[in-house]
Amino acid sequence: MDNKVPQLNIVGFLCNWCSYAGADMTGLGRNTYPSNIKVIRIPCTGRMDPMMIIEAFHNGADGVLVSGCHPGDCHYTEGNYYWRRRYPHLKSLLEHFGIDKRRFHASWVSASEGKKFAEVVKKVTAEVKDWRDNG
Amino acid sequence: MFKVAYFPGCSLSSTAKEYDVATRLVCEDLEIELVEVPEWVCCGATTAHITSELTAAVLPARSLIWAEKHNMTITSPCSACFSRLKMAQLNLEKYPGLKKEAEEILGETYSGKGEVLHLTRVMLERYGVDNIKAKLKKQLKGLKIACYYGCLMTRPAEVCENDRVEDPMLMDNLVSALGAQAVKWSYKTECCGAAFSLTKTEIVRKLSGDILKEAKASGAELIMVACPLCHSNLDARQPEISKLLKAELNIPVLYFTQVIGLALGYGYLDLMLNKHFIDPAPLLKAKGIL
Amino acid sequence: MDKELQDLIKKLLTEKKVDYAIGYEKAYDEFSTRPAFVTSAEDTARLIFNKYCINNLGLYLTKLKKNKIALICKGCDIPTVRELVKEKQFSRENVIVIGAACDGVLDKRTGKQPEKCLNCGVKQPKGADFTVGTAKDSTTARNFNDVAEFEKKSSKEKMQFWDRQFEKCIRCYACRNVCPVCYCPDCFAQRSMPEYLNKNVDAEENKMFHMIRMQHVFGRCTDCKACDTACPVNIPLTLLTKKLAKDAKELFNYESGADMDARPPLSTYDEDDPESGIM
Amino acid sequence: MARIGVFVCHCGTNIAGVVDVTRVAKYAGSLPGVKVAVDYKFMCSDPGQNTIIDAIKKYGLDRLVVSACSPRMHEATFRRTAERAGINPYMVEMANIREHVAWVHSDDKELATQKAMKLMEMAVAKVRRSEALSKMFAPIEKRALVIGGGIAGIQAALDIAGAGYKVLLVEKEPSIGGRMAQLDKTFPTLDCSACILTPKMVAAAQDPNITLLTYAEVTEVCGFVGQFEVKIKKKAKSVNSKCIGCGVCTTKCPSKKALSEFDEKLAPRKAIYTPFPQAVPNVPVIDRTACTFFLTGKCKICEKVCPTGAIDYTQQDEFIKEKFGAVVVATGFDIYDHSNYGEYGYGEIKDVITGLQFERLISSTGPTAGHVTRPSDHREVKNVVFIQCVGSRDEAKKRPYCSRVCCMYTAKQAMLLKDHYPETQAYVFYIDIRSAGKNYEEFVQRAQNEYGVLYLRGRVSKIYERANKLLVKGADTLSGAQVEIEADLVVLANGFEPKKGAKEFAQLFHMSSDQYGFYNELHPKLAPVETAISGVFVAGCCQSPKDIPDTVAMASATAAKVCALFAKEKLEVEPLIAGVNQLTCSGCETCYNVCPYSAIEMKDKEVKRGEVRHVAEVLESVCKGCGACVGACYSKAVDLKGFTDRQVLDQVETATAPITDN
Amino acid sequence: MAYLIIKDDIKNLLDELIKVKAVFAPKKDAEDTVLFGKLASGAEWYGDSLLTHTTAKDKVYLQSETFFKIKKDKNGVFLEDPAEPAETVIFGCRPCDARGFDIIGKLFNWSGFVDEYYTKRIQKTTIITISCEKPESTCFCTSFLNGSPVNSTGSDLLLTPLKEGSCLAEAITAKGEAIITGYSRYFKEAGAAEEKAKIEFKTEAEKKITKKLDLPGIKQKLDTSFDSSYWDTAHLPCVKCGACTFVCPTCYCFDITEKAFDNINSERVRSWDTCMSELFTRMAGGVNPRIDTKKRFRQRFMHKFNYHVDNFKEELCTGCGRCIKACPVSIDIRSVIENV
Repeated sequence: MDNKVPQLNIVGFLCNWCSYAGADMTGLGRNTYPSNIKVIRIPCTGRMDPMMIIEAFHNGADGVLVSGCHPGDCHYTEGNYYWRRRYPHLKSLLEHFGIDKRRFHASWVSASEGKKFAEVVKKVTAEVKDWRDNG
Repeated sequence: MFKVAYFPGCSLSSTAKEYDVATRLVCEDLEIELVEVPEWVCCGATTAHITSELTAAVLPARSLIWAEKHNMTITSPCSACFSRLKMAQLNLEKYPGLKKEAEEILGETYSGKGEVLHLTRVMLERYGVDNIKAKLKKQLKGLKIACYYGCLMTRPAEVCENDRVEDPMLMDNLVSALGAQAVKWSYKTECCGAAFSLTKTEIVRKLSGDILKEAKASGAELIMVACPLCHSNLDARQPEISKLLKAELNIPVLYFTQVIGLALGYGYLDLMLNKHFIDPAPLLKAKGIL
Repeated sequence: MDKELQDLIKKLLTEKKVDYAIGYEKAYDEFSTRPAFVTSAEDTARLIFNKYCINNLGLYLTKLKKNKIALICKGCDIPTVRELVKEKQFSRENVIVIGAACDGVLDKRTGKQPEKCLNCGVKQPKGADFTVGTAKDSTTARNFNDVAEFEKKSSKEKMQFWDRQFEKCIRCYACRNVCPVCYCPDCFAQRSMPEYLNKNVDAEENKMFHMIRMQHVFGRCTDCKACDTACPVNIPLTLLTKKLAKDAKELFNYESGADMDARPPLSTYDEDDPESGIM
Repeated sequence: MARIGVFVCHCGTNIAGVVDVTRVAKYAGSLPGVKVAVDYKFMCSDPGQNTIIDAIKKYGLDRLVVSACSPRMHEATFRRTAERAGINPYMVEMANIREHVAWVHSDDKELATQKAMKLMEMAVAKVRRSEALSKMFAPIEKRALVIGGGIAGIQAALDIAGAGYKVLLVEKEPSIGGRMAQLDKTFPTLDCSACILTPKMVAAAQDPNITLLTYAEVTEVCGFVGQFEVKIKKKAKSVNSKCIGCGVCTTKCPSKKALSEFDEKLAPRKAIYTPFPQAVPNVPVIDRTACTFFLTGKCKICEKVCPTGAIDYTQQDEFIKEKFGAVVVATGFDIYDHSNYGEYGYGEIKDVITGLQFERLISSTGPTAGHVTRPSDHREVKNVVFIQCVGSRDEAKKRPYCSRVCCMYTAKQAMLLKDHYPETQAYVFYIDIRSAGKNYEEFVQRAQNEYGVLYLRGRVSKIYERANKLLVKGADTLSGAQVEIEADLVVLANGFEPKKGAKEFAQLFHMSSDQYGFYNELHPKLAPVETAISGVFVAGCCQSPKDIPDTVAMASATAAKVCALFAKEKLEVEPLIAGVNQLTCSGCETCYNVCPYSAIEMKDKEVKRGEVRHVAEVLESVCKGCGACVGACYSKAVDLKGFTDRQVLDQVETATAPITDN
Repeated sequence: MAYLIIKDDIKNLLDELIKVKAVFAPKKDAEDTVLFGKLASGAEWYGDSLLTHTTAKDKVYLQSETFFKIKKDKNGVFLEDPAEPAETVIFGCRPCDARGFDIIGKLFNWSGFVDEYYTKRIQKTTIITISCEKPESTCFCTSFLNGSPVNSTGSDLLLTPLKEGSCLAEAITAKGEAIITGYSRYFKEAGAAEEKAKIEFKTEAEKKITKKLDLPGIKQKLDTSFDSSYWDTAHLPCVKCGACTFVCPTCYCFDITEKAFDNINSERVRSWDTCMSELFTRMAGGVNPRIDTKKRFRQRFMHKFNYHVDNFKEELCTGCGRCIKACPVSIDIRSVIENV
């Protein structure tokens, strides 16, 4: 997709050990992606308090992405397993409140998956844009 | 009443007629109802499965669907038929496109849930050796039997679900239950050369010869089989193999249902033992079974 | 039934098995009842149980943690007790649960039965220490049809629906304060560092309060409807609590307050949990 | 009010080529609390760092934001810079405008610049909420626990003891020595295994710093690095300390039912026994499952013959609890059980034996006193077939890994066979020869060229039992021919697998294991002997199959790690950990349940005057700062230093607000 | 001078008023909640319920009132005043609601202090009250001085429904007078018969209010019962939410907060607060004189029926009974103070 999608605000929460490093890898490989995502570094997806995501939408974020280590690869062994349970619940609850499912995403990106991170961001941005454009 | 869908296959109405006769006799005694799949068609062995994936799936699918619809396990006494039925079931599950095509041709849908088992597993596992034992009329004391399983009812291992693929014990356990002695030997699943049965008979003679030789060496007086193809190679070719080996083998080859039949008290002609090239009568008489 | 109840409690109080008995008494008119706290045997005469006893008294367990309590519970209130014991808010030995058979209660605001009484499978209480009265359980199982119906709306319609609801909200926190599992010593809503929630009362801020509250009670809310009944402006919170129950069931096969041994869905995991569309 | 300095790095043209760094710096200057904002070519260079230090002094800064590369790259650098200038190192945040902006948004410089400004602003928002944190210290119990008395455990214990620290060496079996004691010779030097191992065993027994605890098992572990509390079960030996190891009891014991574990079940052993003559300690134990007295209530011969009255039938299992600062796990391996190899006879053919059984057969201390005979009929052997990769490199048996030593020990065994019986012929079926190691390849070559061992590249399809012989059928893929060998004995090169119960044992320490059960090291390259549990180290084959030199090296490495830990006065703990505000804690135990490190303790505590509540507390030296508790706490009573709710919320708020750059 | 207005004309009057002012009147929504809402047409007015679920208090004394906004642009940081309040009509409140404005009004203009935000709004607001025909079991306005279903305190215009499908309209203040003169086509002069009908209406309505409190006696009791053990148990059922205070026409407590400055804007806001909340009296540093729930519960009744009487010679209560209905655990303010 086009990397230039102005006026969309996406907050990305990336775990320090895999996805943040993966996003660094995206840079090292000079893969490009839309600039709408603003990354907040967190130690682990287990740290991801659903409140933070609700606050992000409340503050006007158009989309939120949370990304962590693949299951089994968590630096802290279990954090992403907890996140993998919080995510479907929160997504369903947010959808119930009218926050479209296209606005909230999660992914597993390892430290070596720079390309995947770019793909994920492109996909998320496209979904959020689709929500914005087509309701 | 124990009820299964019965797919006899072509051999059982021709070269292995005695297998069919003995099987039906024995099952009636054991109160196993064999419901013959109506208007069954060729299982596709020998040619279909190496020439057309679709034909190989559609042919058995017809019978599979019938059994599934009537909520029955489908069984075949023939290892080749069993193998084709089972492989077709697995392929239809594995390849949705194939399944769709097959369903279109047959005009019916197939869920793939029905069970496909070789007759040995139906009788010896599901019905159970112990239940057979309870109905026996006599013990086949003193008879040394080598059980020969061959390839199609044991391989591929994950398809046949046999955890001792290299050394199956199913028929061996039956032999013990019948009061006979199962010899321990290592050629239970060797190749008999069936695929070359008509084209390269010298290979068949070599391979089947090895099996017969080994059986003899391990002390067996009789070979028990559960496949018409194995049978024809070991029995019908035995005279020429003997000639080749320059040794008189003279070891009768019986179907496992025939052996059960003996223990159930059936006679020589009931079980069509006269149809074998190597006549088992002398041996069985010597052991006091006939 | 009242007599039986009073006698039972009289006995428990006389035998000093409990310090408090919490039940219901008549409130300002014949259509209303209120929680009654009884400490002496002589005082038990005011205890009643009828179809206006809508409150979930399990709420008071967290407020009288150190006492021994006899608690009158409808079948639908008992999961609350279990949940609170599970969350270590109260020790089970300290509470004697007196189940009151119930044929459904009436909402004083509407005079109608609340949604939870339809298809109720616990009219005859289950898991109580003593049970008073008998009632016949509904034979049809509870369903989530109303929530499923709401889920069919587009996200825009849902948003509009809730915006209209939370426009009404006056943030009196009645919903939170009657909620048995909202026992936090210091609710996020009143923190200032960080200020999770602005004191400003407007539809957006109100909605966020409810979103976060719902998230916090997920897997803990027993869908007892206390918040729904408490709302002075009739916001249909049941649509949210029932959604939580539905999600807990569908996503994690979990039912709050049902099984003492089941771990709350968000504080456990299974290595084989589904990926739920995570990219 | 915060005094923040913002430093924007060009990174040569890496950043400046895409991002308008001066605009970023200018925007930074307009943010509240920012006292100075500058850009510079290379912020991480010495002059770059000096710019920062000068600015800190000049403007009295108390917090820094460095807009440069990834914090994973240089956060530590700039923390040290801050420390050098007298600022708390945790008052530094980085905005990643290289990897996350310049390198990925080079297609639109305007958008890239705007994003860089935003990320910088988010970092400013975060640092504004940063708190000064200091490293914490915890006491260290300077005593090590080594679990497993094989060569790895012995070596680790000796090295740690050599540095002057006390060690408790725990071994499950009645003697230390482990697998190495079972071996006859070792490759590639063919020196006698016992000759090089026994001195080490004796040294361990005699070292004043080492306490041996044999016939004992670890049953419970709590605590954390520096302060492990370990419960150990001393199994009842039924022989007390009066024993002088004379061995009369063993000789006289009439029971011969049990099979010797040490001899790989090739020979019987007595009910009262030492595993092997050189056992350390040389004290026998009674196997109560085999002892006639324990089974029938009659016998007591050993008691009668014992000259010192050391037999004690009433002895009970005893539990001791001790404290350790560090633990070395060296629990070893098991040999792959080939009973699910149907083609090799389901483990039912007597003359198909494991490599380790062959070691016992050819060992002069073995059951046949070094005579290689067939277990079935004790006939001497002529043709021996070795089959490699049994339970290794075999996808179908769920053992796809290489066990690393089998190629070598097969070559060794083939050579030993030829040494002992020059008239024999050894055949080796192999997939590949893996002989990476000093003098290893030469060793294998020697086996082939000097000893005439016949190497056949292929798998064995089946072993047929013939009268007195084994017919081995296989393929020689190099010649393309089918091979049939009439063998007297088949020796399988069984691979290594984790010790039985390895996963359960790992759970004692909360260690993680791989899919097979081998313990996971912290980092496959850079932390190969550490585990995810600090203070717990792994050595030897419990981590992965390896040979003796690698095992010994690894053991010494763990010893070095233990000594490095003990050399410190106190334990330094990273302060980026969780903390509980007990005033707001509701005591629901959610955090306690989710913590992967058991770093939360539940306590009844007076949180306010007169108010005792059940609340959570973080064990500071155990917490790793993952934040699972923070994500799970609905009372918002737990927070994570360095990633507090305030910091994250302010970042979120800033991320979603428009840029007011004019 | 009293006038008559036909009930059908009331809707027309509302339609006219909407054109020039913001008109708030009871509206019913899909959940059967009746609240004061801004009318788009007279037809939206729902006149069939006695009391709205919440009062009209929030139309004058906003639940969240922005004092000023803080803004930042390239010229620096500056303050921005909120928009001036619009001309407003509160239509269809009850005498107890209207009286609430009178009571709060005194507080916001007390001992020389004038609260400009409240005053500005109340000055621009016309309150049109409708007398209560069918008081409910929770009503107890007659316990108060001059309290009655037809009391006009706090109203600008009082409408009393009479039997013949018309209402008696009495202007109480100049603002009320202005409505009658401004829209005189809907009003005609009333006669003595109607005046008499109103007296009958009053007696009938008052008869329906059975509960009458001895307020002076209660005040006396409260004076000496601060330390009474009564409070130890009386507070137990209370869940300490703020429903009672937020639906009360007289509760006025507030909190002033400032939104964190996010580098672009912020604001200072006054929001309603409630004495039931633990946060209400928590001070910087954490000390809280009313930390325990008993003290907070006691405060509400003491304030309303004791302290406020000391200062203003009237109770901080109009007897509307909303708190009784709104209370999730059905606590009855009347029995709480009577049983002290």
